[in-house]
Amino acid sequence: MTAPLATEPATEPAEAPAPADPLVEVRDLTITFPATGGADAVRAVDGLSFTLRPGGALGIVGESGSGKSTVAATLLDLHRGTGARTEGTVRVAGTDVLAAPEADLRALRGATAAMIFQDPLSSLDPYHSLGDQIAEVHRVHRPGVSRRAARARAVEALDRVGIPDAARRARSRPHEFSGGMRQRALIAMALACEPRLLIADEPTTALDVTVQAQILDLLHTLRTETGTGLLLVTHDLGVVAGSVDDVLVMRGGRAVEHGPVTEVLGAPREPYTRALLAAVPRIETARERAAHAGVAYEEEGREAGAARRGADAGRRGPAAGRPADSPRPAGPARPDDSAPPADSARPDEPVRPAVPAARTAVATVTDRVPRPTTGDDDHNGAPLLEARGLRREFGRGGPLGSVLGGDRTVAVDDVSLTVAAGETLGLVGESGSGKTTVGRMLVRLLDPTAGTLRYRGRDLGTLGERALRPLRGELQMVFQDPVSSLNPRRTIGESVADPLRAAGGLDDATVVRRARELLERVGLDPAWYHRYPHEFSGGQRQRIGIARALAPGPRLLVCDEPVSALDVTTQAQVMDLLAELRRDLGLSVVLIAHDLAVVRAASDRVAVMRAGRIVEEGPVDTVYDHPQHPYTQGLLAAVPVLDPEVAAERRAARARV
Amino acid sequence: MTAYVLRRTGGALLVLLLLSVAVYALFYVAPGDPATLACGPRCNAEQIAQVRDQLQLGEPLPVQYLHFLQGLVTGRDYSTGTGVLHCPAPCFGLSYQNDQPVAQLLASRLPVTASLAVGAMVLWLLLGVGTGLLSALRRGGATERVLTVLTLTGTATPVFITGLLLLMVFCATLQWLPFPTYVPLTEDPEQWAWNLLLPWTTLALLESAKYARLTRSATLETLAEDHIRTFRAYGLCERRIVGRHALRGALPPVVALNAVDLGTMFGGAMLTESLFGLPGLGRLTVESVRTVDLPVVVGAVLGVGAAVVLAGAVADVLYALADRRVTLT
Amino acid sequence: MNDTPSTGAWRRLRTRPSAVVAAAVLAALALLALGAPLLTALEGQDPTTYHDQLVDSARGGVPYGSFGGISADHWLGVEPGTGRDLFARLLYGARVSLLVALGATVVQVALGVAIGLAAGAGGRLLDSVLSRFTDVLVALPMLVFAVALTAIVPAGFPRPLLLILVIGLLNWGGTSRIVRAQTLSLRQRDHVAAARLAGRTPTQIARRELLPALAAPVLTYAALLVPTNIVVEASLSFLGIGVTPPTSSWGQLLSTATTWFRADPLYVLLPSGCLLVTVLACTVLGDAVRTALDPRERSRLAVGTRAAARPPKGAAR
Amino acid sequence: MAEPARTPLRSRRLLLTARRVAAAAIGVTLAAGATACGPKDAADAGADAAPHKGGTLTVLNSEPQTDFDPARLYTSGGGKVPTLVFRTLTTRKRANGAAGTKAVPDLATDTGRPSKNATVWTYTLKDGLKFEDGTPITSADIKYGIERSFAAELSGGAPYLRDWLIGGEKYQGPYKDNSKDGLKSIETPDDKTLVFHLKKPEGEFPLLATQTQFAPVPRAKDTGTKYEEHPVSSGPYQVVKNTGDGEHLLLKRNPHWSERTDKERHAYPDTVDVRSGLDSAVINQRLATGSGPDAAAVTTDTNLGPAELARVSGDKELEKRVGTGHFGYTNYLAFNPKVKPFDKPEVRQAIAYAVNRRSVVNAAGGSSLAEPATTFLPDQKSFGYTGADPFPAGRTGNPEKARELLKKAGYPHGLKITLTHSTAKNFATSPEVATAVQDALKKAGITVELKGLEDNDYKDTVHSLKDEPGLFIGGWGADWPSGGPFLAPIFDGRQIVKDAYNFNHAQLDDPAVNHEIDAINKLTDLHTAAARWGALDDRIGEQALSVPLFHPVYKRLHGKSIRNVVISDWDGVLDISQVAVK
Repeated sequence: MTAPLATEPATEPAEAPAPADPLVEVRDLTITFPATGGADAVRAVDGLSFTLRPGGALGIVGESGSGKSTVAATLLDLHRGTGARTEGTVRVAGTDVLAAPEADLRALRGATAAMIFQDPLSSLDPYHSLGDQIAEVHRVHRPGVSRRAARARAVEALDRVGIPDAARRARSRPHEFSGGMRQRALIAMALACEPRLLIADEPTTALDVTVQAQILDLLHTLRTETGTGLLLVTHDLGVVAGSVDDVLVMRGGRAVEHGPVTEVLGAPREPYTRALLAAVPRIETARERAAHAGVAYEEEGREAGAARRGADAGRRGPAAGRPADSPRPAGPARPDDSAPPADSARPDEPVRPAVPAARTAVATVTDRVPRPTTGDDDHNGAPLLEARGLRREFGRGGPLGSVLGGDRTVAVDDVSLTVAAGETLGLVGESGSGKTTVGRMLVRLLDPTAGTLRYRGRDLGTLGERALRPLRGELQMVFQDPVSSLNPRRTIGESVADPLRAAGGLDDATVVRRARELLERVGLDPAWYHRYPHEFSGGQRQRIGIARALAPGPRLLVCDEPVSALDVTTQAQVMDLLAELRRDLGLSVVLIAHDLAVVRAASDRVAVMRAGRIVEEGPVDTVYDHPQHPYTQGLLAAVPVLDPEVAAERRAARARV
Repeated sequence: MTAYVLRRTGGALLVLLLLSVAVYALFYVAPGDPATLACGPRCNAEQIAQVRDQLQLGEPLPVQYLHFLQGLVTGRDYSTGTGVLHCPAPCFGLSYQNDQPVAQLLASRLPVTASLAVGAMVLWLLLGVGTGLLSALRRGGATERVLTVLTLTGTATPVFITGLLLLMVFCATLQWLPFPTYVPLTEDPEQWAWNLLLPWTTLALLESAKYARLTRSATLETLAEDHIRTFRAYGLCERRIVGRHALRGALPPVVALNAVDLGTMFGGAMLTESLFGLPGLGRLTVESVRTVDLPVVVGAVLGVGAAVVLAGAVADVLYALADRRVTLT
Repeated sequence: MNDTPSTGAWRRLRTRPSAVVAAAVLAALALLALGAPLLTALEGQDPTTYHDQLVDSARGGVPYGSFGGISADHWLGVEPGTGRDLFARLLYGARVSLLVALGATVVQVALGVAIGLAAGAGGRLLDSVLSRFTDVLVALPMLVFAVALTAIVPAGFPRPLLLILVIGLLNWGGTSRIVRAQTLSLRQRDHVAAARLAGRTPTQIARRELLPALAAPVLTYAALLVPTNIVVEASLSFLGIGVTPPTSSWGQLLSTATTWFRADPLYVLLPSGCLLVTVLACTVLGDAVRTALDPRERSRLAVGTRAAARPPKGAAR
Repeated sequence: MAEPARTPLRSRRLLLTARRVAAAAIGVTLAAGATACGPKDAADAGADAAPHKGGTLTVLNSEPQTDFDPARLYTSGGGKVPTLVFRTLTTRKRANGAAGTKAVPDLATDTGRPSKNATVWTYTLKDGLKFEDGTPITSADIKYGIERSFAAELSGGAPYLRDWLIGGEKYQGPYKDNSKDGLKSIETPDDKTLVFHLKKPEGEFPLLATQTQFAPVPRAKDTGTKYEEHPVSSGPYQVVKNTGDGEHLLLKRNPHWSERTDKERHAYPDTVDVRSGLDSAVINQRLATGSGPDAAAVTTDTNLGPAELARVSGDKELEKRVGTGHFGYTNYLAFNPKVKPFDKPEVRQAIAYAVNRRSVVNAAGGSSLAEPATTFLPDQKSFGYTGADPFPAGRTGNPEKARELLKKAGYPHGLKITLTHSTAKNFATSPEVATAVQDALKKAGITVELKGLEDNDYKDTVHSLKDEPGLFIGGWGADWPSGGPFLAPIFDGRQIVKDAYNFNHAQLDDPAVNHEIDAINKLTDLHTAAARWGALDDRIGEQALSVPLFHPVYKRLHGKSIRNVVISDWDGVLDISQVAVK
């Protein structure tokens, strides 16, 4: 925790200016987005100051809405012409960015300071080849260079960032690359003109954990080899831990804490930083965490979030400053506040009495070959849900389809698993591993192409839609995207009440009362029944989604990446809510996530998926502490750690491989 | 890709089959008897019956339809009185009006319609995309408003007015252009273009507003995309961003719409063709409808149907080619 | 304080001056059309009475006097050949044209939404069948249909209604394609999945989850359909299958006016002008509605996407 | 010929080329003498200089020459371009106005020698007649030409041969009937002589012999339905090019045609270039502009519409290039007395009184394009025009008289009726005329509901005995300038046709009328015949079976350098066999 900065290779590039002349100097920066369409003006950045020395690396960390990305864009004055008001001074490599004429600014952009964006796919022109795009940028800044030379330069840059067979791949368009390769290509574009500063705005957020590690390693190597300065903007404390010298923690447009990475992460001075750190799920800790310190900051985080939504474009009027975004009302059911009784249903619980919940892991997850149920299962009776040999293909089907040529892809192949009553099964894997498809098949949102699905002894897989409908309520799902999972044109209360109304048999007053109870149960004010989804934050929407899933009284809840779209503090609260509900209601849960730490904290058993198959499964501690499959091992090794020292060790280990 | 082509072809054939059934059914309910028409107004019942036999219209409609289908596969033979006229497969039959095989008739009209359609397309693309781009760049300004009103005027004015106005101004009053007649491209390319300029313009004026609006919105949409931000962040000037990247991004929907429009245009721009005396497919179709010339109507409708369906498929393929992110299913 | 998405759109719409002007123009046109009997009574004319003495029979029936015979009695002059009052014919024509255009648009939208929704939300087989059906319809020359329909329908059948049906039944392909494309993307959304899990039937899902979200693109497209339908009506009149005489419509006026633009320019300019104003107003309003309903994705309207690869059918070529 | 023949079936065009007047064949006449329409605009262009040979004549037409087979052409269809290629036994006199209503010899040495009470007609061919390939024209070629017009494959011609020749109703043409003698009622005793045997006396046979069915067709060159692609010429020009199904014809001189044997055709231009399929408005615009080849252009099927007339009438230069002409044609309201209330003569008479002919004339294009009609027969001497007006309504109608008659008929509070018309925009049976009638009858307390039918539908309906409406707008034109073909198909009770087109709209079967028709047909003195036709028309007119509305007048524009313009009253068509471009 006390590793000195000196552990970073200190070989300063020869041409770097004297330390007295900083590469980036930001003084009293304030950015205000004007009021639009009913929204108030938003101050996204408020009196921020920092410097970055040549060749140095600074991480800016914060939750969504903290203003960190706004700062990054301001270094190239990308807000120019959008109506945003910027005050203060920003100097990059000696240029006064905010005052510079258009031509000077263009010369700065890309040549002196280059930016790497979060989503490499949308950040590249889909219609031109990568080589052309890089060459174009190069020629803009080196007007004398011939077309051919620029192209050669592009190939060189692609080669430099580790794209194999660069000469050929330079002719490919972005969509022909994988996510990681695209991000490499974007970095290659940034390198094309040998800039003195790289600005990386959430460069790895869209990537899988193993790819993330590769990209961070690449950035590190480049920085050490070329002496380029790095400004890394991220929400992930684990990412900064291994990549930068200094950290600036931002909240609500202001700097909360600023200092060397070892100090800020190792011995944070500010409560907010501490809360942030505490909220990060630790992969090394077993489940059943105690309540943590982060909760106290949730409200403020919310406020900042609202500010950001306004700031992002000032497009959505009503969100900013609405009551929904103000501190939540004190209610009896704040899940964050206390641990409710563990083994009995609450009297006001609108759902049916829970099955006794205190059970250990009993589910059996089989790998490929369906195992006959062993003694482990027997003493708990039949499993709640049992899937055998599940397979799912996409694309055109039918016998004709196979004749006409196979444009079918297999998303899930021969997956067998069981979920016992009251058990939480974690399902982890990287993007494209098929975990979401499995989840949707378990609740029959997707029909399996092959395999059997048995729920409480009934064959669920072959039931028709109509026959399935009465059973639907017992198998519910919490979705990943809190935006698309709620109908924007319906009040949240009605969304929650929808399953009750669909089931029929209840009068309107009862339906509304139960829906209000459910809202309260997930920690929302029942008075918000008549509000619309756009008035709520991501975490609140996820709570609404959970309330809706609870409404029909399910036995099994499939949670598909329930927290991946949320900030770390919110994430923790939602996970706590889920854990509490599971205990109280005796629910079985299938938790699908890419975040290994989240899964460990919440699951009894875990199954690791890769390319449509389960490669390893077992009790959660066994798998995490003693991974057997090389893929699981690699996955665990790639998870960023908060300790800069450990991060450096791991990087070294990865480099050796 | 092969599967895609096979699937689309299968679908297209089905569509065409349905189309032919629809036309036969319509023919059944539509007024006018081809035999009476061919025989002449002063024929008596007996003569009409003879002509009906001669036109092979004596049988019930479903049987006629079966013969039609058979003819598509095997061809048919017709008596000319002095000999036999063989109509090779795929035989759509003989025109009641002039006893020519329909396929031959359509083939002779196709170059005219193709000339008209392709030239008009070039013009409406130039006019529409140019206007759209300009108004996207000058959005909110006076230029945009003027351009919008101008292109919309084109849309709001029926062809029979636009065309006559153009003729009056350019051919009669100013005499800058000849009154259009169709000169085959193979005969004299210069005269071909010169003669078709007004018909092209007439159609382009009608269509360009659509393209202007499409280009404008697609360009604005592309300008809001992330990769445009990338190029701004890399110091590219605005002109280059719009010209090279935004326009390219706006192209796919334009290309897709264009393929479909072109296909429909092959169905014939009948008002334009009539006005300018161009012996194209559209006019043939309309004439045949009026004269209850069933074989020609069926042939023309199938031809147009094929063009539209083909255009739809081409639109999808072009879209996929233009926008590599889309896959064909 | 409850700000639903639609009331927000309404507020945004009202703050756009161009939208207000366009709406006012359309409202004025509607008022003129509705008030036709009153206004012509004010003028003291009616749309069908012949005024033989006002036209120069020897010169093909061109109106005496300048500007098509404008006078205190005939505010916009008289029709060549018949001497019927143009002001009255224009106003009464507006009733027919607007009614036909709006009616046809309603038919097109209703059919297009129903079929597009079924194709987009139903199974793959249903989608194939409906899409092929749409293809057939699009490929069928409108004239064949129109002639057949007008011929088999009894003469007593109200002609405007027939025109509404002909135009409406033949041109819903564009709407249906847009709706289908939108539905295909909408049904990927999780709230649709949630509704399924809640036990909602496909019909309920279509009505409750999909239909409301289709309003914006459909409304905008419909705004463009209205003027297109007026031009189509004009073309049908030109082909002799428009309204029954002595009824007038803008299309009927335009089609008879065609050859007169040299001898009596006003005769052509009046209906053309009305048509143009309507087209402009509809387009501007359509744009405004689009932006208001979808402020963030201002140009994502189907007209600008692949979904709209089928524009309103150009019967008017 | 009859009204449908004005739009010969095989070249029927669409409504959409609106201004093309339905009467596609109608020409401009420089009417002479007796007729009401004076020869105002005599052929000035031709007067300033004598016509010379040479040059290219351009013909701008709306109707393509889809039918170019002499068997398929209906009567007046042959008077236009085909007259340059087909010679017939007799032909019409190529002279302006009324002088052009006579038949004169063409291939034959005279107009025919009648015998046996005009039931046998004998013709002798001139010497030195040759086809375009140099083979001599024989009487067998003419007989074969007539015979093949009976073939179902080549249908389309007029019914007279079938009705007049003995055995005509049974004969099915040379393709089906392989007997050695063919149609026995046509004898060819030698290569020069033809003898026709008729069922009954037909004094107008020489007029019938002008039709293209009487053109020679060499049996060896007959290709059946494909013959029209290149018909073998007996006239001054031969077909060099025929593309687009008759849309573009190029005619060059026929070297084997001899001016000596042909007094009627001048054939001044070396080449005739026929471009058709044009919009009528465009044709007129081109003729008016007259740039390039259009200066030497004429049209044989398009006349000026009202709007064009309005423009031309202000322009002195253009006015000089406009010809005016008449063709025997009448537009009328037709009653079907089998349908109530038209069974009551008073109702029919009331309508006849109520009609405002000034409105109707305006609707038909104004007084320059239509003249009010009070007789069924056209207002020309050759038809026997009398100028009678049995129900004098004045220029604008007599609604009072009409009300009076209605009261008498038992409709004191007015009447509601339906008027059927075509939706084709032809200024004849079209909506405009119908509306004018509607407006006029309103004043007499008669509410008219219009029933516009698509043109095919209209024809099928009004010509069907079964479906014929009580009141419709009709029109009738002359197959040749005589009262016979004008009155007989309409009022001869034996010509009521079942199961095919019927033109006797009133279904009149009056023995006296039938007898008088037979009696006049016997006359070979056509002057006497004309007077009797006129008297018969007056007699029928008094029954108010139809209300004559107007006779169309035709204004036709020609190019600047056109000379020797001749327009006869026979068909009103600008005669392209007379035109010179130099």
